[in-house]
Amino acid sequence: MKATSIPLMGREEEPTLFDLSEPGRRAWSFRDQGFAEEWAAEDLIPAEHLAAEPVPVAQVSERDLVGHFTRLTHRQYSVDLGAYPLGSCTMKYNPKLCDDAAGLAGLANVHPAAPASLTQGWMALLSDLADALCEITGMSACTLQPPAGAAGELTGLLLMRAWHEAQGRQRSKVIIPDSAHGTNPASVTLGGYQTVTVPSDDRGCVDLAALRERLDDDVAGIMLTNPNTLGLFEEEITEIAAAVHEVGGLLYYDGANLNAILGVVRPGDMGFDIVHMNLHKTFAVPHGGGGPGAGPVAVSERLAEFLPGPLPALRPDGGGYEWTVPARSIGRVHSWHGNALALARAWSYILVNGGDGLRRVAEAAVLNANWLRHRLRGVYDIPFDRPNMHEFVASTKSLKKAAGLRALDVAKRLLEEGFHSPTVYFPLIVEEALMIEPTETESPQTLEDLADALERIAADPEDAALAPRTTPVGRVDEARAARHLIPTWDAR
Amino acid sequence: MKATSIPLMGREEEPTLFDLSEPGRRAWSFRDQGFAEEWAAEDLIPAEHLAAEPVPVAQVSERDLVGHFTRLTHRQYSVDLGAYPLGSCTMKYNPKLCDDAAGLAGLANVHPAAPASLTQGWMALLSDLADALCEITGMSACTLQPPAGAAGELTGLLLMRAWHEAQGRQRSKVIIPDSAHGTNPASVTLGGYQTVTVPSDDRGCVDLAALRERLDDDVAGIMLTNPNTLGLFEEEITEIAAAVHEVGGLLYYDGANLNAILGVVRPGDMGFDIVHMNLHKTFAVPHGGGGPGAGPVAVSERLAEFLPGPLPALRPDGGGYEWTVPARSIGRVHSWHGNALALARAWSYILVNGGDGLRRVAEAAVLNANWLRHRLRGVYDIPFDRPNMHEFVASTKSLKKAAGLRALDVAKRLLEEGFHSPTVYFPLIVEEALMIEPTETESPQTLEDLADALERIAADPEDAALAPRTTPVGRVDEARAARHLIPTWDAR
Amino acid sequence: MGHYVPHTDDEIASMLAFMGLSSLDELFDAVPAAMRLAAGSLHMADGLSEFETLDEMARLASLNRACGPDLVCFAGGGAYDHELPAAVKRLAFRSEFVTAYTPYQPEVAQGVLQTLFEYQTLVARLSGVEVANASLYDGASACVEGLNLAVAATRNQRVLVSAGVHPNWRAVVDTFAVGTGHEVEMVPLQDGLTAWGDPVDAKPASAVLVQFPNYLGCIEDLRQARAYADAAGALLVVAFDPVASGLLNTPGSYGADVVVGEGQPFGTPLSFGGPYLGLFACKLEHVRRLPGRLVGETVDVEGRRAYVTTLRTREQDIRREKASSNVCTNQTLIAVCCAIQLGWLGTGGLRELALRSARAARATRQALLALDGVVAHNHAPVLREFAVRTPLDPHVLVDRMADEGFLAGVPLDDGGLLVAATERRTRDEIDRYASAIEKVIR
Amino acid sequence: MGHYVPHTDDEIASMLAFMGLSSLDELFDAVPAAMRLAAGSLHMADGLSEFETLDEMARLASLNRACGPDLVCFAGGGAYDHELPAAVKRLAFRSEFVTAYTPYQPEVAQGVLQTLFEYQTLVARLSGVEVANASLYDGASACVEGLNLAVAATRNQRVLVSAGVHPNWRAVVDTFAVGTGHEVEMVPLQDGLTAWGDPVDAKPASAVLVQFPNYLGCIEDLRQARAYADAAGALLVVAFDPVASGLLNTPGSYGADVVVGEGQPFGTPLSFGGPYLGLFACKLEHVRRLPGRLVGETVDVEGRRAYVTTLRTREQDIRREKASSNVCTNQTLIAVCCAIQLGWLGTGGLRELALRSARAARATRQALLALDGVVAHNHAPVLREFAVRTPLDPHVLVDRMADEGFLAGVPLDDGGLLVAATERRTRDEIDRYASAIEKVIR
Ligand SMILES: Cc1ncc(COP(=O)(O)O)c(C=O)c1O
Ligand SMILES: Cc1ncc(COP(=O)(O)O)c(C=O)c1O
Repeated sequence: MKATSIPLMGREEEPTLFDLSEPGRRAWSFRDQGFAEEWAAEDLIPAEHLAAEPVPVAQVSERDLVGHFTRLTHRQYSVDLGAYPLGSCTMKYNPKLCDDAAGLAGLANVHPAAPASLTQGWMALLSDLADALCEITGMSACTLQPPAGAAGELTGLLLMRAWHEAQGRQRSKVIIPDSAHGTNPASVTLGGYQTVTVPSDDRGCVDLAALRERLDDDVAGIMLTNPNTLGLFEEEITEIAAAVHEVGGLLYYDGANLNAILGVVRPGDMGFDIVHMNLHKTFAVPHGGGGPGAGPVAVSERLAEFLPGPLPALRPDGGGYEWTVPARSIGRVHSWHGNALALARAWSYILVNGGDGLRRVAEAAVLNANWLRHRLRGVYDIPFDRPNMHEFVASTKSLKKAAGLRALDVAKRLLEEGFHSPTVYFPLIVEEALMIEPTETESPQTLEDLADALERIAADPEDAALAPRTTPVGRVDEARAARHLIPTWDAR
Repeated sequence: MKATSIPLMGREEEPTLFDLSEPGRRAWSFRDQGFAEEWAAEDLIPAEHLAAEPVPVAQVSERDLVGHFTRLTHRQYSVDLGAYPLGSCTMKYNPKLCDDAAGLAGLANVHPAAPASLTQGWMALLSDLADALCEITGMSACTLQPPAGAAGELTGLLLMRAWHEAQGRQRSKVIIPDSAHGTNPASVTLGGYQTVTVPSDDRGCVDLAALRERLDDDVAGIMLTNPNTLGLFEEEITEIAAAVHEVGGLLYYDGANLNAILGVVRPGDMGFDIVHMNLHKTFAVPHGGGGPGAGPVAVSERLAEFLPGPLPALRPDGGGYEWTVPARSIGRVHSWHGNALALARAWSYILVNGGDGLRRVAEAAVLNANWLRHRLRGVYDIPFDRPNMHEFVASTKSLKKAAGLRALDVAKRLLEEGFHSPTVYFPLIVEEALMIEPTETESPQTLEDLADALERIAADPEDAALAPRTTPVGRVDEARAARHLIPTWDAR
Repeated sequence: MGHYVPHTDDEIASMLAFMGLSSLDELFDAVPAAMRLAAGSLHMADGLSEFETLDEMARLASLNRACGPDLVCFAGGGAYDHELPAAVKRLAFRSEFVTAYTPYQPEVAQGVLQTLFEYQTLVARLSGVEVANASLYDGASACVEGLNLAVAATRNQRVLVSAGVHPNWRAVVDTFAVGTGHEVEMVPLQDGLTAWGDPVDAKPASAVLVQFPNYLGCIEDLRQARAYADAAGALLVVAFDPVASGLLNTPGSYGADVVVGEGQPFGTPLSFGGPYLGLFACKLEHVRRLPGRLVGETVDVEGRRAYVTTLRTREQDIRREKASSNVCTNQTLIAVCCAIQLGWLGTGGLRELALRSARAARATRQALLALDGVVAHNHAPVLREFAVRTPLDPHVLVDRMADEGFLAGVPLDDGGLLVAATERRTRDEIDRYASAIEKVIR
Repeated sequence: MGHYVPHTDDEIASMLAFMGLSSLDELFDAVPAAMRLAAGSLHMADGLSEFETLDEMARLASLNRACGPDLVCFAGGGAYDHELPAAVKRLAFRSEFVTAYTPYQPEVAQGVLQTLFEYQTLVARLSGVEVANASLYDGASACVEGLNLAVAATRNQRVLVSAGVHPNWRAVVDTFAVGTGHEVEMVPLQDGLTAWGDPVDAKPASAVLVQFPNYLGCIEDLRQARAYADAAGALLVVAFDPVASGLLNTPGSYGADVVVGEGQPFGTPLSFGGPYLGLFACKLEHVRRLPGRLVGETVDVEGRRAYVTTLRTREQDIRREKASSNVCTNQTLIAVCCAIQLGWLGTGGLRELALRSARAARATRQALLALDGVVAHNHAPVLREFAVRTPLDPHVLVDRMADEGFLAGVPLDDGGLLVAATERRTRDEIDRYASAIEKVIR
């Protein structure tokens, strides 16, 4: 119960809910249902199914429940507390308006199996959102079911498979660059394909010659992130698309980096056939400590008939929306209609920004990242020091050699400076990588502060090795966690 | 912008809104009003009134606004973070349910000057609440207008004055005990009376003999807190009431300590004529860092006709509620109907607890305070070591003499232990007072932790003198603040 | 019974045993038996679940007609229907702000203290005087405290109050004057503005209280008020609408000594009239008479900037019967809302807010005056609120207009109707409003 | 244009100048000119103010009929109308939980990490197996991952899926089986329960997937399922309703190897179906095949207890194409809601929740079966959901019942109606519901 667990007053451990538990204590209360017959459990459930003992949960008062979780929030950094330049994650500020929008009872209290006649508002919203995402990506049709980026990838790969099968062919390989995010190869496997890796060239982009070598009629397609995970735009995208299409392959667009190009260039216009978006990156759905997100998948005309269903569509008779299933649908990919409230947040974000605002988002995101790269020149290695998009990758390679400064030390030391760390050790092709994505919502002043902090850190590598010292806990023993696994309180 | 200002990551200062301001930056946006004629300021306002320059406010983005105030909350202790045994303040847990109740649009968006026909729900709520407060205090009628305890006191004193005047007499003195809260004498002055102090006896209660000496026909009444600010029940209350009434005086009940006696004994039954309640203490209206509260005043039958108006009352024709003004009303004491949303919170608190629950509140509050007094015996001085009510007063008098431990040191050192401090140096009649009110919502485990912490502190007075060292700022230079006044950023 | 007392029966028993007691009742042995209630004596229902409680509250709420799309608000009169951005609500409702007490231990209260410091800075800027306190209850109490300060400063009990001051605030001034003994004299209006009379005839007084813009929405001439106050040897106390400072000269710029007001327009919903926010600011020379809390900047033992409540010797807990005021609990959380809302508005947004409100008021006024039978109440300049006269009793009009989906305004005692418009009101709403008025007065 | 980009024009100009650029467009020079859009090319409206945006969202919301007093919910089928206490919403919506990323830096993410550790503990307890992950997307994805684990563990592609598993979940299993190559065989129901057939005839399989209680609300006999799985050499994968663990034996107590499920009933509103919460737990022996994140307890450099994501070598960012799953972003915030809601319920509240739901279901069932023309769909034991047959097509019935103020249930493909009741449903609502059914089927 002691509040010393909050850094505001002390730095002790916070007990768990189970440590706080006292037999007989409670927070719950329920309404009087007004039953005359107060059936006992035995009257309702056959004896063989009835648990002899209730499952132990925890027994705390509402007061202690509130104290506990409020204290835990004081041990947690977040965008609302400060900058979060975590590359590839697009940790932009999430407008509070979107919270209000998603909190509307008329959205939040709708049953997913209610008939279409009762859910016209939701269907209109989903349909409007799908249209907007198509417009933004240059695609023809869109499913909102996938609940995150990885789910979108797998959906996309199954669409790819369905399309090839419809063409009457079996293909077994999907190409991904060596800079790709881990979900890409993992999804390829789940999609029933083999991963073929294409190396990056010395400019950090897909090595076109190497790609051509790998292309044959067993290639189902390629998954690309553009700008890629180095923050670089694949300048030869037109050539890549032509080459892949030539062998009958499809181009899959991993939309994790879509923030960079909103309103500036569209995957569809680059030649992509399938696009997933991470609404929890580009469209300001808050990350929630690791989700929920939303990973809609949009496709070009020729793939539309394979999309998962049901999809909301205007009835031909003009009588509102109805659910339709595309002719050759691959089937459902979500229990219901996707992460609906996250989709509602994204729709409100699109409305408030508008077409003009979305382009401004991309411009400012790219401006910030480039400015920061310029600013950090000479301080850290910048392996690919040319105009980047919304993020760039720095490295401590030289500093490590010279003074032992690892990317990890920078990350930990930066916490003391009041910033979340960049993404480290990704993409894998850069040694001691620091992947920095400031996002458009950070001001020039914040960037300046961040750059100053990074400069200070580079200047004192020994100190960085000791960090962090001012956080609720110091460096955490990750090896021990894996070696001596304690995944639950009961395993202590 | 740097989040190092939060104790989670560092302990630096948080810049002010004005330090974060950048010309031209903004968070605001407004709807398109759709006016074809876009009148300029000059078209609307006579030139002589128009400001030449806009008043400087601050210019920040929504992102920085959110970051700034979120970080500030990490520098702020609160009930939701832990125990707050601040004597006389009844810092109980505020059920979250009451937040939801007060947030209902049907309550929050009602205009105070709307006609009664549009505000029947509010009038019913206020009327129900007033009735309940009368029942709880044993009174006949109640005004909900006073926005805090002190405002209630002044209202009560004006009622006292009006009543005396109605009896055709002028009186000039009001008696208060030496243990009274500072608002009591301050209100007496504003009520146009002179304060006469009656000393406490060696049992910590009103010295009945001394009181009798002070009673004469110039005494308008007496203001008492019962249990008093030492947490002791005035056992001779019947005798006190008789004596005051005998000289034609009235008894005023300062309800700050009502939490102790809910459902157990009523001020009306003790002989009081006028009662104020602090809904922000007893009825769980959260303190808001210093308000808003609500300080309704309930009176006995004979004083009802003097109450401030308007009051909601059922129409004789049964057609709902109407506003009525008592026959000889002293007039309004608030711009509108009091702190209405705070009143709504209190009403929801009363509903959820019910008559049975309110008594349980008092029992547990008194149980906790007595247990803690027992537990701290021998650790601190307990000047009046006999059964107390919801709070008790300890003292470091002996420890100060022996080892220099002041009440202030205990307060500061306790912060490091993760608890808010008790009220110190009040009531004034106890040297080095520590006034401890655990409230009913703290569990026995929390009390045990608190007692342990207080024990540790008593054992190491030297260490206590150095505290607090783990808080966002250390001991604050109060003298300098007064000597070198900086009340605004512009005065820096 | 509620569910917020954590003690289990076993715990109660063992705590009692620790003290040598055997029942909870014994805890109350100090209470004379004759007056003690048996358990269950209160005539009150038993406690409900949280959900039933909320249902009952929702039922009560449903008996009101709240302002919104179904009752578009053209009423003001001291309570205004401004936009409330999501960020402001989310921030101000963080539980650290909501569930803290008055910042008695500054080391763990820098959040509230710094916010109040920023609030004071903002209120001082809007007022145009040097110092502001950390809040009072509402507009009315701020007026009362303003007069009290003036009386204390001048040792003259005579206070002059413009009839243009909000009638409820004047009523509260009158109520409390009975205790303090102030002699309140009302100065009448003439065509919407206070008719001070010739300063040459001014008799000594402690205070001149005027509202800016006044209750009728009219922009008072503060130079005249200042001149009259000077002639009377009085302090000029201006009760201002802080929104006005987005466009108009501040009260301080006219030489106001004390600036009071109602802070509701910044960040507080209509709330059936409370909790609102009493604004209080004054010239630095009066700071030792300032009522209520004042936050000042200082340093901690290690020299770090820190904030603390200061000049506490003015206050009741120290000065007791000689305190500058009896106020203790104030409206801190509403001051927090106000500071955050002003931060959201910023310099540009505040001006836009005032300008858009003024535009909407102008459009509404034009639309009404174009109607047959509607005439101006007065001819003084206005900001975002104005009065008209219609052929109908204003109470009847307001009732009928509710059926049309509008809160038409606030009826005036003289038969007029007070109409306000804010930045929320659109051309479309205004047109529909005027049409509805036309219909109901026909 | 939105208002969330903080840069002023001056700032943009000076940042560009710092880089030797003169326009924002130049930032995109790497993009081939042929595909670059001119500003304003998107066929999208310009940005709105926050308030207009919320108005539009409210307009959309108003086109739905949400469950509540005007549409009392008797529908379940995987989405249940439970009470949501205020405390849970307030806590889970604190911005530290809402706006954090996956806890990559444990030193500043102990809040999320410890909450997930508590969540894992709770899910493991309710499941009755030793370890639970930090969440998956929803019930369907949890089923898919459960089967994937079983296939990987047994190296057999054949999976048996009870026809009593939620049809949407089965559909998702089928969709993803195309990629993984699982051979999905459906095992039919007989009078509400899975008809496994004689274990003696069981052919080798990797997994037996059964829902508990199943989609029709019927309480499956997990001993039979276990026996059949054993005979087939398969893992027993149970898709459970976590509310059931308030009264029934846990899946783990029957020997389930993997326990999956939908966590929506704990702390998540109906939300039109998402975000919900995929529960995933398994025996410790399978922990190295666990999909998704796992939080473990450890210590920091100073020996203080600390939490961290662990066994990360299972995950896609390290293991890439050989990862146990592709999941990255999961549903952490919903897991946080679930943990807090379970904390609020506690041991006693969970049991009460299940019991009161079961009582309401019993009362509803009795009331319906008393009606002329309504008959039982099957005769298996149920917890809080059951199916009936009425003379009316269930879709027509649901439509007509909406006019009566009820969401009557979920239509079944076989013409039945699936009806659920929770602790929220009262005698009065049930009586009114039954009367309305009587009316519409008449
Ligand atoms: C480049 C890239 N691709 C894919 C993903 C996976 O998206 P999600 O986490 O939404 O499943 C991420 C997420 O970090 C990413 O950065
Ligand atoms: C005993 C006592 N009386 C009166 C008051 C004044 O109440 P308020 O702060 O609500 O004005 C207090 C507040 O602390 C108090 O403790």
